[in-house]
Amino acid sequence: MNPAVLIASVYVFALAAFLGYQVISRVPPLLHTPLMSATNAISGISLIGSLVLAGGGHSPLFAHLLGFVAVTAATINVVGGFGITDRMLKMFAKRLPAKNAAVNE
Amino acid sequence: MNPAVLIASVYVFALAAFLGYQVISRVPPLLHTPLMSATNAISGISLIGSLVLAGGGHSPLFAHLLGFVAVTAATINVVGGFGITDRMLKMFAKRLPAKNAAVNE
Amino acid sequence: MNIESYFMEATYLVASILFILSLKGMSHPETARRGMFMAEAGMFAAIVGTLVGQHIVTWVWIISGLALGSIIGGWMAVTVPMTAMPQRTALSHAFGALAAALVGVGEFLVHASEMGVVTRGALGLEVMLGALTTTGSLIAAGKLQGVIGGKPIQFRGQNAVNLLIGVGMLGSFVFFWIHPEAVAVFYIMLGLAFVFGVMLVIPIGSADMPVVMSLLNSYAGLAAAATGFVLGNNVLIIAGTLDGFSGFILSVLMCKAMNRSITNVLFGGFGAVIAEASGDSDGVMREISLDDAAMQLAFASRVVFVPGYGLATAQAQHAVRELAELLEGRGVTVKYAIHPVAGRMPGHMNVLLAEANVPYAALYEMEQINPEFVSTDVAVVIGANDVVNPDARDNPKSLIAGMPILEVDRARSVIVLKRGQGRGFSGLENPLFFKACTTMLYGDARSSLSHLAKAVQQV
Amino acid sequence: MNIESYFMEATYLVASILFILSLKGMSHPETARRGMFMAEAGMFAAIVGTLVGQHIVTWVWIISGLALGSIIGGWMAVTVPMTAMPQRTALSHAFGALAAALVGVGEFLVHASEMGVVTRGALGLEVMLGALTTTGSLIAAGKLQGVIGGKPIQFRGQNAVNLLIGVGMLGSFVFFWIHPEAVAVFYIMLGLAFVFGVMLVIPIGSADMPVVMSLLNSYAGLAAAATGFVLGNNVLIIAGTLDGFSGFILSVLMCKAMNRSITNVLFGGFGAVIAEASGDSDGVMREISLDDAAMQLAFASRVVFVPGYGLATAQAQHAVRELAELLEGRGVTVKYAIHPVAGRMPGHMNVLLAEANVPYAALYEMEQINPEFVSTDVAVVIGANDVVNPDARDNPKSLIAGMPILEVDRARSVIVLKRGQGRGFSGLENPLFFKACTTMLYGDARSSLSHLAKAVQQV
Ligand SMILES: NC(=O)c1ccc[n+]([C@@H]2O[C@H](COP(=O)([O-])OP(=O)(O)OC[C@H]3O[C@@H](n4cnc5c(N)ncnc54)[C@H](OP(=O)(O)O)[C@@H]3O)[C@@H](O)[C@H]2O)c1
Ligand SMILES: NC(=O)c1ccc[n+]([C@@H]2O[C@H](COP(=O)([O-])OP(=O)(O)OC[C@H]3O[C@@H](n4cnc5c(N)ncnc54)[C@H](OP(=O)(O)O)[C@@H]3O)[C@@H](O)[C@H]2O)c1
Repeated sequence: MNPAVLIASVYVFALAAFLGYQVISRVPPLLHTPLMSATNAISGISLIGSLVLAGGGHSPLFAHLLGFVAVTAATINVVGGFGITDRMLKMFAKRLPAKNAAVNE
Repeated sequence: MNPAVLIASVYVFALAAFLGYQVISRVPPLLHTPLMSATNAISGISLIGSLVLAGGGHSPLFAHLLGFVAVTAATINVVGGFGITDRMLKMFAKRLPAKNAAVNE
Repeated sequence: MNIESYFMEATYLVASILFILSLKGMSHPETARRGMFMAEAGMFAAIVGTLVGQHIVTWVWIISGLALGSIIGGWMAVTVPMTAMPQRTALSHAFGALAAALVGVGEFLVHASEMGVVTRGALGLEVMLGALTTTGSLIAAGKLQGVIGGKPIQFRGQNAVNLLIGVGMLGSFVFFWIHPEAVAVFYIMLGLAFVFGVMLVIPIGSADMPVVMSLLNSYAGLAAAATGFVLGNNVLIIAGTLDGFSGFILSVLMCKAMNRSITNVLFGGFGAVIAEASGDSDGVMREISLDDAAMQLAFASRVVFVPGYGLATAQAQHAVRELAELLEGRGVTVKYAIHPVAGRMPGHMNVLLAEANVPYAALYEMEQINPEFVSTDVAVVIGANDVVNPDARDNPKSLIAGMPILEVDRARSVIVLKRGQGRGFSGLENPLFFKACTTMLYGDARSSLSHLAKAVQQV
Repeated sequence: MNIESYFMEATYLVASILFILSLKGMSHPETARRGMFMAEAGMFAAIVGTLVGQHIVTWVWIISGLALGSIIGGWMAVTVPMTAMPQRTALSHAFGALAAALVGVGEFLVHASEMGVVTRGALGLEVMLGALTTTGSLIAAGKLQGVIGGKPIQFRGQNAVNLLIGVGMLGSFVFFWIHPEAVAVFYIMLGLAFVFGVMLVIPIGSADMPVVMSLLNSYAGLAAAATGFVLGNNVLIIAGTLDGFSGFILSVLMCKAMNRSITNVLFGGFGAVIAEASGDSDGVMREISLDDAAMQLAFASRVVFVPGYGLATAQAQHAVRELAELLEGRGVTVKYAIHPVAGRMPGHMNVLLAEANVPYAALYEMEQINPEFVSTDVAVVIGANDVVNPDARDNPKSLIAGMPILEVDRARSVIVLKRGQGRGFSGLENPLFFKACTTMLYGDARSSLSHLAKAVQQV
């Protein structure tokens, strides 16, 4: 990897870490369970790496097969994770009319 | 500029913008004046560009001169800005024994 | 770079921003769902961008993988009962981590020879973290589901064995880093990482699984971030880092609420030690009849429900809401006291009670409700144990000394709903059950609650 | 890359992190100063890193520039009286922006031929923003200092002229972007940007300068960020972006507190319009003698001081603290009511009162103190005007209608300290002064306050 790109990646990592800390420390305990499954779903982003492995050129068949398994696994992670999160949040959403009360949580 | 580096720079910019928003929106009004002069001092970071211009190789004399003016101006910004901020904050610091009261501001 | 690549890069940037916004949305229940849609949109954008911008030659594997994964994932999401959330999340973890590990192996197969030092290091990390998270999460899911015994599994010399495996794994990592041509060493590392994941989680009691899961979540995120370094892909770095941090912060929060250190959770074999340490208590546990309990509730003016893990296992969330509504109909003020680590996941009680349509306004956090117990007529403890253990406050020698608790023992009268003499997560005896103000109503929480409701109706 | 470059890059990363941490420190007065040290350390690290890692051939210009700049900057910081903070900050701005513009010109001189499209675009932005911020900040400083007339300077066709200059500037920017060999156009752009900065700020009244300054701060930050893109330097991008955002957020906050839009501030020529719009008021302003005022204060049980811009111009912060201490010695409860835009900078009153050692605990924000005015015996308005104008609340046709105010007119009695019939920043008449509960104590705020203190001692 080009050193300039590497350095930039380090910056991206550092900034994302700060931002993650800032954003996540503001999530109320009420939403910790959904948060856990939501970030789990987001970490399924390695799906995009799997896609390239499964369908990219110049790779041996074995790599395609690995890619297929990876795509399947990552998709389970993404679809399952978002689905579970959504089901949980739907429950919270039902209770939303009690607007201001929510701030107490 | 190498496209990968450019893209990474855009990410750095976007993340810094988010982070800036998060961090700065938490500064209490009490500290807005020092914040203004502190960020002003930090923006004097263009000093590091000036240094290269003033002392770098392969440049015409005119560029060196420009660099000299730029270094002077940026240093005024940095030293003046931090100095002013520090004087302001020193005043606040004097009052620190009244710890918890500060949270009310 | 051609136009397709620019499009792809643009979708990645958009996805990164959407992921950040979605986590910001999580700071409030009202915006949480919109936040999730953003994250989903971001994921979708990134997938489309990848398919457009990358040089894809065969579609068959991609399409079948996406289809199969969607079916399994969708099925997992739709069928999961609320009480099985923790293990499903753990399972979902395992799959995500597996994908990260496999992508690493694939990269290794295709590009090993051209890799620079940094990339190779990141690749090693990715594969290692991915593999150990996969097996670790599987074990965690198994323990939570009860497929694998929940007790910490420990044996003599365990720490030595673990150390050996860990050192072996790291050693092969370093060796591979220096000698990229040593293909076998790479696979040895992979294998050891799989084994290491198992060994890490096996000795931890099922009650500590939430912390472990959070940590594994964090590892999965870091594996994704490492993948980002390998592929030079910023959206992977950002999403992975966000995930890594969220997992880490949550585990720290949980440990704080339990007043324990992370090292203690990971290496303490907590449950095991305590099983021996539980002392005997003087005094007797007094049982209360259903009718007496119903009478007390019906004529109280302030009642506080204190749900715990037992509420989750008994799936009693609807039953408690029905009882509460009956009481409210009689003019009783009903509140719910939510301890931050009640149950087995952070926010566990909130999710369950939300499912049962309990209004937010009735839920009170520990700091809010504790001062109110003195003026409470009846505190009803529903399958909670450790979170109401007064020893944590009164007995500095207790293993959970210092853990903040719900001070139900300040209430005029306490009714405890549990099945028998079972201990809680910590395995400690709870002196609350022997206090003069406390009476026990034995039985499964759900049936006890619905019987109570019937009895209240007849008062 | 050699070892020096790695060292440099490491210092840049450290500096970026320190800058972020320093702004985080600003979220609390207790950590603010430590935050500043971090920022200073970051700046120092970045400078050292640059000198080590870049290929420096001549040191004479660098050393003389650093020395000269430190002397001037240090002198500026040490000699500035607290009341002149705003103009000094503006001046400091001007220098920073000038540096950014010059670096851009230098880059252009040295590397113009090798630049890619994106870099050239960033370079143009940098030079343009830098140049217009330089002259704009100078004008702002001049207006705040009173060197240049504070009144908005407006003439017929001004907007057309400004538009012309702006379009000319942007036009040459685009031309240069497409035709990098057009050196002359680059310099035309530079010149027009300098002129545009002047034209932008000249028509704005000095009272609106804080908003303008914040915006210029934001521009200076963006110029630095653009420099970062030109040089491929992440610390510049990060520091510049943070600065850009802070300026932007502060100007939005100020506009909100004044209930005006940013466009209105920038193009409204607010002060000018209003000078005509001020209506006459019925009723009379009743003067109060020093002794009567002192008597009222001495025998009150609750007094609230309401400082405004007049406190700053009169430098009366110490006098008010002394009076307050005297009253407290007599058992009077004294509070200070701080309006978010009292004075001429956000947080202006806080800085002044902190300088005079007024304890934090005695300062109350608008939302906190407004409900307390009904139970206040005497509200003492010290050189404040607009922030206590009840028209903003009562008269929907008022130019400042909707601006949140300190509701002093709810107090039992109001004493207003000002020099005469002078209007406030908005140029509007203030009906408060004509109310039955209000009495006026004319004179410079500082001398009025110290006379009051003497009189109170003699009660
Ligand atoms: N929430 C988190 O994030 C988290 C994370 C890690 C650890 N923990 C730990 O988990 C514990 C949570 O405390 P807790 O008070 O909620 O639970 P607990 O201490 O584990 O106690 C649960 C109680 O519920 C009873 N129970 C089980 N099934 C039941 C049923 N079907 N009906 C009625 N009662 C039933 C059990 O007694 P019987 O067997 O007699 O019925 C048991 O005493 C804490 O120690 C905490 O540190 C929580
Ligand atoms: N703080 C910010 O960030 C900010 C930013 C932009 C705009 N503004 C605007 O500035 C205004 C601030 O309101 P404000 O109530 O603080 O001030 P103001 O409305 O400007 O009124 C100041 C008053 O102080 C009196 N005064 C001046 N010098 C004095 C002296 N030496 N001794 C005694 N009195 C003196 C003046 O009357 P005499 O001439 O009769 O003495 C004048 O009526 C608001 O309209 C706000 O929107 C504030």
